[in-house]
Amino acid sequence: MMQTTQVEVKKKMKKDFEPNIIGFLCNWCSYAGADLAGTSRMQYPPNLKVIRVMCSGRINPIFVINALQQGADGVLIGGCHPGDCHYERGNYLARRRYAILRELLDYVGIDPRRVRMTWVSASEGKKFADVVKEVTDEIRELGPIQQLKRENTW
Amino acid sequence: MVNEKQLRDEVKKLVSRDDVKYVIGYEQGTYGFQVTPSFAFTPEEAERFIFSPLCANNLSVYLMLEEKPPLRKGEKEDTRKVGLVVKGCDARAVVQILQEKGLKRESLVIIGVPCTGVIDPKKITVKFPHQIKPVDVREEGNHYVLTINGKNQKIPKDELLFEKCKQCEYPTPVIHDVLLGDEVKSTKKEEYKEIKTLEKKALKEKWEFWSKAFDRCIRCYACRNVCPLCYCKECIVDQLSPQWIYRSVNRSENTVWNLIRAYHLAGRCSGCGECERACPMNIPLTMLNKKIEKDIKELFQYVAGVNLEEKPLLAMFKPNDTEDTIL
Amino acid sequence: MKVSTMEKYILLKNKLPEWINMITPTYTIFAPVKEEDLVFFKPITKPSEMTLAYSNAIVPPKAQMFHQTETMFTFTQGKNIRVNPASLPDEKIVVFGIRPCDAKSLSIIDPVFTNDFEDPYYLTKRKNAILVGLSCNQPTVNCFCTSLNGSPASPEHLDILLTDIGDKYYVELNSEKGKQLVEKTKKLFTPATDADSKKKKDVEKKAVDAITRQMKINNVDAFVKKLDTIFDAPYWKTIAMKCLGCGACTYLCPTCHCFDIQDETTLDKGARIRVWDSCMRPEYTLHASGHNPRPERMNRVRNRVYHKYNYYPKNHQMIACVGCGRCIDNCPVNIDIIDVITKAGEVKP
Amino acid sequence: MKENPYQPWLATIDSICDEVGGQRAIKTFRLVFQDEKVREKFTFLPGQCVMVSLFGKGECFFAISSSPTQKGFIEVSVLKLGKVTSALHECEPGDVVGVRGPYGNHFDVSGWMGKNLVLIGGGIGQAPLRSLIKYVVDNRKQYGKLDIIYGARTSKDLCYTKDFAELKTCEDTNACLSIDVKEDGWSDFVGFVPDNLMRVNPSPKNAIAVTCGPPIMIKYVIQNLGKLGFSEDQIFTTLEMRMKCGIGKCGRCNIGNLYVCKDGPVFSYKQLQNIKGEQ
Amino acid sequence: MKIGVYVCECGINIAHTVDVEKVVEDVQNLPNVAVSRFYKYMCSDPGQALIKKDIKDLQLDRVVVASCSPRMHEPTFRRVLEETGLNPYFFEMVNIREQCSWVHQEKEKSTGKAIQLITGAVARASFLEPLEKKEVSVIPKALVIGGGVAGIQAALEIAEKGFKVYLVERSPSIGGRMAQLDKTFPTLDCSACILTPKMVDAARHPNIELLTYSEVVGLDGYIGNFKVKVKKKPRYVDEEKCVGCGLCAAACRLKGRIPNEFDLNKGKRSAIYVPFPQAIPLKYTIDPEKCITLKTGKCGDKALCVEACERNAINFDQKEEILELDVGTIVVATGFDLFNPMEKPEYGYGKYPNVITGLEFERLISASGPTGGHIEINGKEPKKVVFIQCVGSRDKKTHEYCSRVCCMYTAKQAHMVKEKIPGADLVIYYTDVRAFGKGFEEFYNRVQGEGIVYRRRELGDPIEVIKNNDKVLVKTKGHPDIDADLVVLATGIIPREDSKELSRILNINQSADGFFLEAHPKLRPMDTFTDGIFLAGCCQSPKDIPDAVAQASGAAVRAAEPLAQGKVEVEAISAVIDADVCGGCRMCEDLCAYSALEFDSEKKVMTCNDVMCKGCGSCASACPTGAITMRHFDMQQILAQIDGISAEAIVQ
Ligand SMILES: Cc1cc2nc3c(=O)[nH]c(=O)nc-3n(C[C@H](O)[C@H](O)[C@H](O)COP(=O)(O)OP(=O)(O)OC[C@H]3O[C@@H](n4cnc5c(N)ncnc54)[C@H](O)[C@@H]3O)c2cc1C
Ligand SMILES: Cc1cc2nc3c(=O)[nH]c(=O)nc-3n(C[C@H](O)[C@H](O)[C@H](O)COP(=O)(O)OP(=O)(O)OC[C@H]3O[C@@H](n4cnc5c(N)ncnc54)[C@H](O)[C@@H]3O)c2cc1C
Ligand code: SF4
Ligand code: SF4
Ligand code: SF4
Ligand code: SF4
Ligand code: SF4
Ligand code: SF4
Repeated sequence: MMQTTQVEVKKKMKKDFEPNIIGFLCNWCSYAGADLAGTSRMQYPPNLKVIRVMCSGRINPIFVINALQQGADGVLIGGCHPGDCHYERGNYLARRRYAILRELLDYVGIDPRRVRMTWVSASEGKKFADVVKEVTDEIRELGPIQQLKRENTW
Repeated sequence: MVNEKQLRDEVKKLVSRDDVKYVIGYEQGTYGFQVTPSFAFTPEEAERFIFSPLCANNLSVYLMLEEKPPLRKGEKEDTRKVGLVVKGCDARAVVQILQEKGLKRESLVIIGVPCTGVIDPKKITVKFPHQIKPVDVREEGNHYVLTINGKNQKIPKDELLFEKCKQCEYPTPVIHDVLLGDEVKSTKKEEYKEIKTLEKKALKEKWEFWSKAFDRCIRCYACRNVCPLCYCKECIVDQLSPQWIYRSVNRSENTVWNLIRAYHLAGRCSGCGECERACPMNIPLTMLNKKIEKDIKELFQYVAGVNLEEKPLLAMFKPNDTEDTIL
Repeated sequence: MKVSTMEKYILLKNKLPEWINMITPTYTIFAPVKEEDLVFFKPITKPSEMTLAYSNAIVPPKAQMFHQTETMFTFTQGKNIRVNPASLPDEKIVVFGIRPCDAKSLSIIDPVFTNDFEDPYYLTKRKNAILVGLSCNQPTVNCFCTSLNGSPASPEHLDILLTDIGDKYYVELNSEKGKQLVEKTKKLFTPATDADSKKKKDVEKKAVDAITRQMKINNVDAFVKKLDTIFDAPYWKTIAMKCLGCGACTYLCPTCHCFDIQDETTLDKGARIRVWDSCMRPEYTLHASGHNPRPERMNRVRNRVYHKYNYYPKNHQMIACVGCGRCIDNCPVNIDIIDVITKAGEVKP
Repeated sequence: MKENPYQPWLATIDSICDEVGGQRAIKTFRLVFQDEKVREKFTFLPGQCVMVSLFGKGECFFAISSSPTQKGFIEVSVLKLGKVTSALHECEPGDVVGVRGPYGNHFDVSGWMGKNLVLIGGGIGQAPLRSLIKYVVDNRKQYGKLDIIYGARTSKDLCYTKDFAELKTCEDTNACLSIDVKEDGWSDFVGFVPDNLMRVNPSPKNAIAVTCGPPIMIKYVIQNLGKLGFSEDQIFTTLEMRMKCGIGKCGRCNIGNLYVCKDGPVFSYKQLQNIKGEQ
Repeated sequence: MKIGVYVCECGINIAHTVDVEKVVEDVQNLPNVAVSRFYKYMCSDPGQALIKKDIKDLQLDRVVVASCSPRMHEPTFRRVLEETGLNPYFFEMVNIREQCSWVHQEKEKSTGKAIQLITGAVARASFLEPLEKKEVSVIPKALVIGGGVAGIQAALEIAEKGFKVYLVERSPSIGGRMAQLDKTFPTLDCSACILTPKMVDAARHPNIELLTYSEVVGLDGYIGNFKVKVKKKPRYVDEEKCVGCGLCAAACRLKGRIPNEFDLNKGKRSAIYVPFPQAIPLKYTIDPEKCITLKTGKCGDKALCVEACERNAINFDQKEEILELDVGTIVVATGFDLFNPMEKPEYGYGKYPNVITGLEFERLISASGPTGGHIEINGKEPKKVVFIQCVGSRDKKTHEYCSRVCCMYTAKQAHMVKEKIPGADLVIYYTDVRAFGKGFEEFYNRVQGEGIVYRRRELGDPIEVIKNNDKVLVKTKGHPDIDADLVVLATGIIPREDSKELSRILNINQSADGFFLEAHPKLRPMDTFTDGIFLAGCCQSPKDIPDAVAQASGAAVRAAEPLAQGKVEVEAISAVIDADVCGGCRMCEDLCAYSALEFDSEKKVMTCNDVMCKGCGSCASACPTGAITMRHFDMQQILAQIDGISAEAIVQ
């Protein structure tokens, strides 16, 4: 079992590695921004898979870590721009949590570029597409995550 | 250091009061350099109290550990105060608990000990691995004087001190009802040298360092139980649905456990170092805690456990908090 | 399985690496390895990796038979539920350098895993393991095996016992398994002389003398019975006041064998695993209804002591403590079993 | 090596009976082993338990609530409480679970032959008694008088109403139900189970009393049995403790030196009085 | 558990980049999936019918639809479930159009992504819990805080709609700032003439209960069921008996010796007083700070007012009262304060009597003011008058925003001076003249045509006023100095001093400038973040009277809506706290923007009021023990979704 995973990892290491990225987007701004990118037919890589939450404040750092454990190579957190939170302050709280989490991940040796945060408003379809492109490229560059992934060796 | 007679007298006075349930302090341990927590309900029991450079435990952990069995019909809640002997770092834990409103200020009587540093039990046992008989340890200037088998030995303080004590910024309890002895002023500044060195290393090296440490973790959770601020009724790792972290002991889960523990103490950890002291597997937990302590100081100008009025770090924000890495 | 007359040999110290190299291809060798000032039993590939100058491993070698995490079996979830038995390892192992007390602990927990229902995970590993012990020449501060009829140089629960008697090891073969292991590598061993035997006795005596901390109870059996009379003594409360319920004592105790069983899953498959558990935790006995038969720390502290010194002797005629001192070393608040038992002996019924 | 005692056999939920609704719902599941051989091999006696698995959720210990005289299936009645039991309540017929067992001791059905039986139950505690009742009814001649006393808070909380409807029509069986508070249309006793026991007033002569239910009920029932003249060794009960392995290894279900999973769950009151340990 | 998965082709919108057939085939094998189908237009009637049929025939427990954005059709499909008797929250939607087929071109990859997303949704779906839409009943009464023109307007409008209104005013009379004004720009109608009838209407309206000389000191509850604590200060005059004859004031020993705040301390009053003659209610009030009896217990040999009052209305034993009101909605109309020009010492305000503020000037020219409308300074009629605009406004050091009314009231005041002292020399220092309102530009032009000199001063250019005998010298950059008899400072509008305190009591927010914060600057300008509390007038931002009144009318409509409905629906997605798990660490307590969390000090656990909770989830992710579960977004559901999306089995 252990071996097969390693083989898999090696296989993934190849150029054609397609990172699995989880995006947590808030319902009001960034999810709407992503929808706008869609209605405007802006193209971006398909690696990001979105999980919709009501507010970026809902994103418990455990979600992020758990995503890395369960097989995400990267995580993107999207919220409303500061001051625009539908719930007034959820994004501000998320921003603090994110700052600490990112530092901590870096500190234990997990590339912090795997966990990103962005502000995308409902009108920023273009920005959303750009951010996804940027993040996907970066994580593709970093290769598959080796550290936190659950081996599930059973 | 503290005049033990004064300490005992103070405790005796307290336990004789009707509104005080008991006082928590230290007494001589069962062997070598051990000191053990002690609960004095009566003046006689207060006689056992000591304070020496070996008193490393942070007794404030007992504040939230007190078991309150459900009241029987007609029974009234015991609202008597609990007395507690605290050093500088311990007091910060108390402040933090009070700040989180875990306890009411009036439910405590705090006996503050201006602290000149305590001895790291790991360091001293390495020096005297076979010491069985309890040892008297005194502080004399920059040295500790140990009386072993009637003979005195002088050891430079630096060799025995806890690392945390060398950089302690709050040696005098920030909160107290009684202060035993004169205030100790600190000119030290936490420089986070070790942290900064590690921060600068390559990701790979950092991961190697930590994964080796976390691999040792047996998930006994001693670090959690000894921590005065880990007082959740049901820790996430004990919950079944959802399983936040799997119970399997392996690198992935261990890492997550250690990260989450540290994260849950962000802006709360008092820096007492008990977690690391309790960890049987010598995992450098302080290096995780201090990292967060440093970050929040730099990013949010936040210091835990010094201000009773402060709001929890992660429950508030400033509109101009850092945006550095946000896309 | 025990051999009636023990065979005794001498292995020169400088031959030890050779011996280990010789058995390495056939066995996975677990030996004491130092990491961060702590000693762990870890698989080694070269003799140089191990440290024999040690007192006690931090995690007892029970972990080699009773893994902290064990997959019991796997299953597929969803439409087609299937159960796939976990493959039980047939790997042969040698636990090298295990202390007599730790070896005894395995004999103590054996009945738990054999009783009524045989525990395949423990037993396969136990059966496949050869215990090559190393006498304890330098007991730690908190060693007190002699209080419990143990000895730092007893071959009793071992397949082979080595005793460092200067430039050579005095080798005692205590079982068929042990004999077989030596048999194949016979050329490294020479028969022991009476002088060697005497030397071993001296070493043993020196080690026994070095153990100064003792439980001050006159008669162990009487003490076991006495516990029945002080179950409700307020004494337990005074100890429990200090206890943090951290569980370090139980996790590291070589005779603690409690475990928890949980399911871990991903989308369509999963595993039932078992992990060490600790009776010092409130969740340990908490019922789904919220009722907890051992709600207070006092109940749990007392249960730990009673389990070892009363219940276990009642069920298996053995005290479930070998006097390794780990729980004393690692308790952050100095709850000291030697002291606890000694004082319990003084409690009036 | 023998069979792995931790590995369950697969069983299919054949049917589900809703006993009680609401927050603390109870359902009875009829389980049929998938493997024919297991179906034959699996024998048990009233009072014994099984470990039921829901793969991915975990395992739970339940008393078998059907009788050994009913062949081809076993039944367990489950009170919805925590993770596994809640998930079980979501199951539908046809779903697959794991079962291992039978575990624990049992009511001494052969030793009690010829005796009068007083069975006093409350709530989900009725599950093991149901097995016993059915067993006794199916071997009716071998036992003396049969008094069944069972109660719940309201009529909606009573389990096994179908069984009781049948039992009421049995001639030589005295089934006495009770509810705690008065309700319209309730013709049986109103009051607590221990009071109902006093009202029924069974004779201790040549009798065995078995009581299962919430601890507080057991406490008063035993008191009252004492008042009625039952001696300690005439009274039996079943105990509950948190379980993991069910086979005396994982450690947690001990009461003193006894393990509920293998030395229990059936204990005589006399036995209980002699153990030092938390119950 | 039986889950039905429905994949929409959306014509070719989805089908052209996502291989729907393959998707349906693959997800068929996922745990718990009982059926998976695709269809051309899932949202169409036949599409919906398809789902309904399956729910009935196959007894589905959960439904997953993969189509467009949930922001579009989630309600549609929820309704489908509802109509089939399934809880609408047993539905999960996957967005494979906006966030998949429209943004990717490679069919294989889009198909793969669609499968991953659906797998996540399926994994999540099995953990979905039923939710109930919650409704709370509404107490059909409203509270209006602040009796300025905005408050009066709001109160009248709500009252007109048939609901009881409590109008709480802090001062002894309603009327607010507008009552202090003389004429109003741009139409120059007399402020009192248009305001007084409204004040009378408010006082007379059967549905309005005036609570003057009162303050709101506490608020509990939530929309529909607010519990308000109002402190009614003692007037020491029985309102029932007092007819406002004023005999008492005339008799008072301190008559004419106490500066009158209403006149900005320019006029004088007695210790027993009404702020102005048209005060509503016209009831006298004793100033406790000044009254000799109240301060010393004795006023000469007898209290003259008591003596004078024929109706025995005076009662020194009156005590403060706390009233508890139950209301459904609240309008906040507490108005504004004026910038204190002492903060800018260069203007010489406070130092020289020749320098006054705009509002002081209003009193000065008011016929009911201290001088009876006669403009005089140091007893003389000023000949040279200088107006300075933007005092305290548009100034980075004080207040960055524009106060919106100063340009116009300065123009108005200049015009009034011209009217009253035709020969006067008038200079206005301005930075920009903002004449944006209806009729403003015309008015400004008219004033300019009256020979009033407008001098431009760059934003930030210093201006200094220094003494020059009994006149003052106004010095600025780029213009000659002016020797003025009178300088009028157009001081800006600032948030009331007690805004912070009030925002705390009401749990509403302040924006960075200190005014109360609206829920949305454009779309919900009268709402606050707290449901059921609305804003009107200058408490939200500087405004002129028409704007204040317009907003008040709007707020009245918003506030009356729930009252008319009789019930309000509140968010079903909310936080729930497990009391068995909550350790009472109170990490979450202050973080909720809606104060939905309250500590139960008895049980030592946090509680969440799910009527107030908006379901953001910020608290749930702060709670270290996970005691807080977010309905519909709980931990289990999200972890399962991550698991599903990332499951090895699916990732090719
Ligand atoms: C001898 C015996 C007979 C029982 N018979 C029945 C019965 O017939 N019907 C019935 O509804 N219940 C019975 N129970 C109780 C039943 O086992 C628990 O209610 C059930 O295990 C709760 O599991 P959970 O996963 O829902 O709860 P959780 O709180 O999620 O519990 C987690 C785990 O703890 C263990 N556990 C928790 N509480 C108990 C407990 N009280 N007993 C045993 N294990 C527990 C289980 O391993 C469980 O999986 C019996 C218990 C015992 C000991
Ligand atoms: C010098 C000057 C001249 C102006 N001239 C004109 C003009 O010509 N034309 C024009 O359209 N606009 C003019 N304005 C603007 C006009 O005054 C305002 O638009 C208007 O008064 C706003 O009314 P309001 O009800 O919002 O506030 P306010 O009039 O301030 O009323 C608020 C009321 O609330 C009360 N209150 C405050 N806090 C509390 C509390 N906590 N509890 C209870 N009650 C409370 C106050 O006592 C007050 O009665 C002028 C403003 C100034 C400063
Ligand atoms: S105390 Fe050490 S070994 Fe135990 S859980 Fe904490 S970090 Fe792991
Ligand atoms: S985390 Fe460690 S250092 Fe911080 S308060 Fe807890 S025990 Fe002390
Ligand atoms: S109880 Fe303590 S001394 Fe005894 S075997 Fe266990 S760890 Fe060793
Ligand atoms: S190690 Fe000490 S504190 Fe921890 S559970 Fe054991 S006895 Fe208690
Ligand atoms: S979910 Fe948001 S609105 Fe609801 S209680 Fe928590 S923080 Fe407040
Ligand atoms: S954060 Fe969690 S544990 Fe703490 S008070 Fe709030 S709900 Fe309770």
